[in-house]
Amino acid sequence: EDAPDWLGGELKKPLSETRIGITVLYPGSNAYQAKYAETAEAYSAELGIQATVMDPQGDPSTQFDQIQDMASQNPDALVVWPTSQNALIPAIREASRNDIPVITSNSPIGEAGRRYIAGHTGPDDCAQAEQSAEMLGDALGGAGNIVVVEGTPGYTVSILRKNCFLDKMADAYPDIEILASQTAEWNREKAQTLMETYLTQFGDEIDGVYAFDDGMGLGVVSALQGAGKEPGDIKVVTCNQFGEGWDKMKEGWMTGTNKQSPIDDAILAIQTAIKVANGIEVPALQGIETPKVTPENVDEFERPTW
Amino acid sequence: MTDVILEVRDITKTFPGVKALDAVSFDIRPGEVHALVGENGAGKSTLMKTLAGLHQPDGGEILYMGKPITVAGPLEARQEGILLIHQELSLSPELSVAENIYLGAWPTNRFGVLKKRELRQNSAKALKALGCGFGPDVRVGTLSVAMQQMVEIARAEAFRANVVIFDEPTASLTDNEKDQLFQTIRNLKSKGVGIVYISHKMDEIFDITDRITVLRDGQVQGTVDTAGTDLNQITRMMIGRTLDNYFVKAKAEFGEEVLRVEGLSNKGLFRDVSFSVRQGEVLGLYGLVGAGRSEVVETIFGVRKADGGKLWWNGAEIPLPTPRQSIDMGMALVPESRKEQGLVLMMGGRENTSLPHLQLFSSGSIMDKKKELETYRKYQEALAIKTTGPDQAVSQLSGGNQQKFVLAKWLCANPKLIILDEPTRGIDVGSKSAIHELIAELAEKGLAVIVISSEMPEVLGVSHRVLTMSEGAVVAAFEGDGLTEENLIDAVSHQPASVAAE
Amino acid sequence: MQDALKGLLRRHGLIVAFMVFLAGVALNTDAFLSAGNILDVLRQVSITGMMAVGVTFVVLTGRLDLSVGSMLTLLTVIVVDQHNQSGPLMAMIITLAAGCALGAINGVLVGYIGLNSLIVTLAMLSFLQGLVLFYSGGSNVNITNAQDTWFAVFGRASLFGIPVPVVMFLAAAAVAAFVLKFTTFGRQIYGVGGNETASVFSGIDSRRAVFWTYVISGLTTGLAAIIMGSRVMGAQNTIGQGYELTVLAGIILGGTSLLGGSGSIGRTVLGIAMLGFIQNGLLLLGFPYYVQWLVTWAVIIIAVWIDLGAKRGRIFA
Amino acid sequence: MTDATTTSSQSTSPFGSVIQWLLRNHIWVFLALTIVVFSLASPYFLTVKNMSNILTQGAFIGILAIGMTMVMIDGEIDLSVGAILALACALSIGLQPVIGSWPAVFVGLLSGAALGFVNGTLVALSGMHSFIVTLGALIGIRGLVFVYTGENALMVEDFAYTEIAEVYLGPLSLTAMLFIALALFFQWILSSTRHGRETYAVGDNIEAAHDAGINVKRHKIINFTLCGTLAAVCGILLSMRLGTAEPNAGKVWELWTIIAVVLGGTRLQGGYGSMWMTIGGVFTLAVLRNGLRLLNTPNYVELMVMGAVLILALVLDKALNHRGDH
Ligand SMILES: Nc1ncnc2c1ncn2[C@@H]1O[C@H](COP(=O)(O)OP(=O)(O)OP(=O)(O)O)[C@@H](O)[C@H]1O
Ligand SMILES: Nc1ncnc2c1ncn2[C@@H]1O[C@H](COP(=O)(O)OP(=O)(O)OP(=O)(O)O)[C@@H](O)[C@H]1O
Ligand SMILES: [Mg+2]
Ligand SMILES: [Mg+2]
Repeated sequence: EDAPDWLGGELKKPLSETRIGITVLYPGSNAYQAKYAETAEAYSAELGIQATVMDPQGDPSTQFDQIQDMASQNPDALVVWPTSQNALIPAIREASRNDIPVITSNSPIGEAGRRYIAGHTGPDDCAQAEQSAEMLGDALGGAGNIVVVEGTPGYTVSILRKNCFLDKMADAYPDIEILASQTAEWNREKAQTLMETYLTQFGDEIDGVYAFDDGMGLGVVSALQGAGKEPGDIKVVTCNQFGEGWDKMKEGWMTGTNKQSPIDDAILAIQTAIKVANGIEVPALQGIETPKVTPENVDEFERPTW
Repeated sequence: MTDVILEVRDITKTFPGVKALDAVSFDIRPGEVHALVGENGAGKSTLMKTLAGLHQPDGGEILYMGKPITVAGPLEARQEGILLIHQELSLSPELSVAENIYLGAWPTNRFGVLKKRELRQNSAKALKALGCGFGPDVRVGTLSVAMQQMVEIARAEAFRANVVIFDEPTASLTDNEKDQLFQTIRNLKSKGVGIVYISHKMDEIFDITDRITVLRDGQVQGTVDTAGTDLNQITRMMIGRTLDNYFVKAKAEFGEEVLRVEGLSNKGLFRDVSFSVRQGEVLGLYGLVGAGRSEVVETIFGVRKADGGKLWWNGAEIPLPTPRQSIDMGMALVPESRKEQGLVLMMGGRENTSLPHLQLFSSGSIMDKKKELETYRKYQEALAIKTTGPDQAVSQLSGGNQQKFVLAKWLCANPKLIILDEPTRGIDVGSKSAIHELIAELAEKGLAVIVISSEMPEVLGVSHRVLTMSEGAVVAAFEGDGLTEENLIDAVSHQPASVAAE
Repeated sequence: MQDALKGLLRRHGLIVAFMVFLAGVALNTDAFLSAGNILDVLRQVSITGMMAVGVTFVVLTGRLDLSVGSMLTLLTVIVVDQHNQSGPLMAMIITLAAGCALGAINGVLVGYIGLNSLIVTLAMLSFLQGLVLFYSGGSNVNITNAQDTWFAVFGRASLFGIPVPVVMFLAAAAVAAFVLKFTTFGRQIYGVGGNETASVFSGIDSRRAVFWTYVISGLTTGLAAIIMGSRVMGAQNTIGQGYELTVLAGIILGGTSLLGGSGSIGRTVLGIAMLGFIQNGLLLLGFPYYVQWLVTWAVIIIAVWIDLGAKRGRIFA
Repeated sequence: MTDATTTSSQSTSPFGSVIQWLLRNHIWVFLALTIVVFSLASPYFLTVKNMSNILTQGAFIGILAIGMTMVMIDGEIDLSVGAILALACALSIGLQPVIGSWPAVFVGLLSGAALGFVNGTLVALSGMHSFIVTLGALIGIRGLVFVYTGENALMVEDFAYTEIAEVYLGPLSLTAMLFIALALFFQWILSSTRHGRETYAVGDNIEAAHDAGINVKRHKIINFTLCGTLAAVCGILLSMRLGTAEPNAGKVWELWTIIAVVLGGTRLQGGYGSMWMTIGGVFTLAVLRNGLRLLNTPNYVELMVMGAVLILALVLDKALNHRGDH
């Protein structure tokens, strides 16, 4: 069988005999993850490999079980989108001790687990959060009051998108004050409720909003619309643009976000997994692009299908 | 050894709204069977529960072997040697016989580990002493009611009790089982155990007891030697009058047949029951508890499914109805258990009264509260029910007043047939005779009435005709001059060949 | 005077405590008792409130419905998806019908077959979560023409200055209160919850009554899904997760007994509103989000205990 | 054996008593059936490695289920076990830098016992239904977890901690061994100690138990405390497994636990059940989840199958045992 171009090496066994296990954060919870899971399945089918895609529903302990169950079937490689930075290290350690190469995708695993993985692929959540801080800081001209709408606390993504944003803000925009920061649990309706409360609480003091993802950003925009605000009155910055967010940006409601493609993300992960399955060296870290998206350049991007 | 094991002096116990015991004094001698009689609610069970540590008295003292004691709890009472065998079975069906005998007082080592062998052996010994036909390892839930009763009695043996209190022990026993129980009681008695025997069955009282104490409204009416008294004296002490002028019988003017049942059967409960009842007639159903009378009427009414049988209503054969259909036809069932089957306790009298006939108090499904209230008032006055208002939760009312609301709820739709299952259970003397008068009045108005009662005088007093049931079958029917105590007792105990039920 | 106060506390202790809480927050933040904020809170609780109205029927019969959260998710996904496919009107009809049908399944299992309601609705919770993922294929759904659909009315518009979802919630509560208080069906519900055996002896078909309470619960969940879909103009596969607990907490807080037979829609509205104001008040005071959970814990225990203690005339059991 | 589960049969023929036994323990038939089905469906199912996984994975819900069984036989319910687990997990990791590993584990254990005690005391003193009390606790204790962790996942400093639970005896992990040992121990408690028999007596007929002098309140407090403690044990084992304390750990596990216990056949209204049944229920659930994963069934199928199986179990139970309840 011919090795695909991207492989960069020889196939040890035919693709049709290659077995990969994939466990994705929580495809039920947002469009990005759903698209990722969908792509993973479609791309695996296209390549003709045997892939198992699992959904731990955001529960690290369930994901732990899934890694164990998949490892017991001796797959050629495992792809893990970790629900938790550290909780899966023992499971990954166990797999790697059984000579099953593991790559992590999308979210990195904690320091202590790095030596058990063959590589990491995916966007850099921290960089995205910093980008968001920059976009928001610049849009406000370096001064003003903002509120933050957080994801469900405790998860890797939430932690990175919070800490990196706050650090960047503190460093680069000391005159921007954070009035409040609360969770909306990745839930669009709860984000709307939270923003309504912020508006009551701070009224016109709010100049900008940072939401951890576009889904919650949309909830924020709904609240702004409900409060009779005009597009651009309050700058809304998020991470990771969705299709609807793209529309809202064109309407002027969104001030900044970044493009992150679940398709690229999933494909890169699977390609990397096939590489390690065939014993081909991969870089420790392979990123996917997450360019800033702002009203100025939004037309250069296609409307996301997720 | 004193000549008194246990003495109660001036014990008083008040529940919210009820003075259950009013300066009660009472004593138990070794080797005697002391009867405690009185109407429902007289305070018998309360007095005994006080002795057994389940209630703490408000005043007075208890002397045990001549020394004042406080019975802190049921466990203490049992360890002292005072054992109460409850009116309602007090067993855990999922546990074994042995574990039930020693319920809560299992033999254990210091760490609370059961000494299973000791438990089994001691229980087996106790069971053997009673001549029980089952072993200590059987799960109590699989035993018959009588066998379960024996498990409770085995506690007396197991705990070497000095005082054993039987609270209506024969309520669910057959004659054979009763004989066996009496043998047990005589055994205990010969060992010098003091026995308190509570029962509503006078024949038993005169059969087995040595002394009788009568309670009425929480007060002792007196203690007499069984040998020196008779039924009339005891009854008078209990209710303040003799029974002759106590019951009112409706005029015997009968109309059309309202209900006829043929061959009604319900597997395991009763079989082949046939009878009929006419307008203006009061039909009594007499039998010992467990004879299956309640099940028969519940099946006719439709809350139970029948296995077979035919039903005629006003002369036309109809399929066995659902409760809704029964009510709509004009049948009413005043059930046996007022708290479980009769009333929604947290509702007021008004809502309880209208519950079976919501369609009569509504137009287009919307309640007509005015009409509801009017009806409530009518019956509240007619039956002289004491309440603070139409919405006072019936749970707060006395038993008699509760029972009157059960009656009100069925009378307000003018039924053609009313079935009363133990209508006077737990009801005070005044109300009781009021209900008897009401029964007569209803019959004279042309209703067909079926009365179930375990009280023989009541059945004899109110009925024109009495069917006796035993073990799920109608065994005899009596009317006119045949309505005598001897006949009824004979019928339920000896089961003579079936007399024609018409 | 003192007696009057005692009586007031005993009968309306919950309301009094709530007023004290409101006053406390209001003293610390101006915004709290503004009309705008009050309407905001009411709008926010209108979804859980709507569901709670239906679930109250179930609880009054002495049963539980833990499936409403998952059902809300499914129905929101359905209403949004159908909106794109069949238009707003059909979408709403389909959603309400689906809600009733799902309720009917619960109703048959609990009412007619007589299975334990806790376990049945727990099983349903899991089953419906699966069904959502199956229906949506895992992805989010959005209303494509969000700008120009009249469907937006339910989540976003106002009627005489009062948000439409609040109007819907209060209207549903009023209808439900009327049904419970003034109709024969309502009387049957209280009868079955208060004493099922006695109700059966009174000719009430308790199985049928229980069945219909679940249908009602499904219906109000359908209405809640319409508000949700319209408010969010989209749906996530997790959007109703955990709502069953909020709904139940509100009902319990109101003082409706889980054993059935006592409670009312008014109490449920009060309980749900209290949860909303507590959450809002704590946020306005700047407490972290999860502190409201601690407060909810305390409030539930204290409120229910007081209620129970007042009923039995004694604090301790 | 003379415990409540096995003294049922009054029937005379050995065949009849086998049927009797099966009716009261149908979970084992169910478990055997699922094992057969999955063995035929997946070549990976009946491997030592996979069996070992099932035992370990089941053990977590299993340990919660032990406490839940005690509480449920009492006629009560504890919805707060998932939250208690999370707090114990967080404390046993979060306190390690301050007081060292084992003291931290001990504090975690204590926290579970204390919260269980609080639940039990509230139930006993207030007379509120335990559903309400523990629903409140489920919400509130999760709040405590977030307060303590400051919303972050706490990580152990020394990953050697995660090796503690990695002890294997053949295919049995330490966790699985602990579960089985605890289950057997509590089965012994139930069948052979005063407290165990009280548990049945209280759940079966609380009036009779009270009238027999059993201190029902104290008894219930003890069982809730046990349940809380076991939840903490589960949390600590989870902390060893994951090396991390997630503030969201154990979310909805109370539901899985209740499902496992009820699946086993323990009666929700109390008075009837055993650890044997719970072990059966726990492993049936674990086998189902594991088997469906091995068959690569989509997540939604797993959720739907779980719901359907549970209802099926209820219907079967109803049909077989004619136990009326609503
Ligand atoms: N726990 C209680 N709380 C309130 N009232 C009670 C309680 N127990 C008994 N009573 C009341 O005390 C009175 C005496 O009741 P008790 O049970 O002692 O009667 P009894 O003589 O045993 O009647 P019966 O023949 O029906 O068994 C009744 O009015 C009863 O309603
Ligand atoms: N206390 C009891 N506990 C359990 N089962 C009982 C009890 N009493 C009777 N039974 C059973 O119920 C069946 C019918 O009893 P039921 O009480 O309905 O008879 P009854 O003639 O109506 O007596 P009563 O109305 O005086 O109680 C019998 O088979 C009997 O074994
Ligand atoms: Mg009595
Ligand atoms: Mg009867």
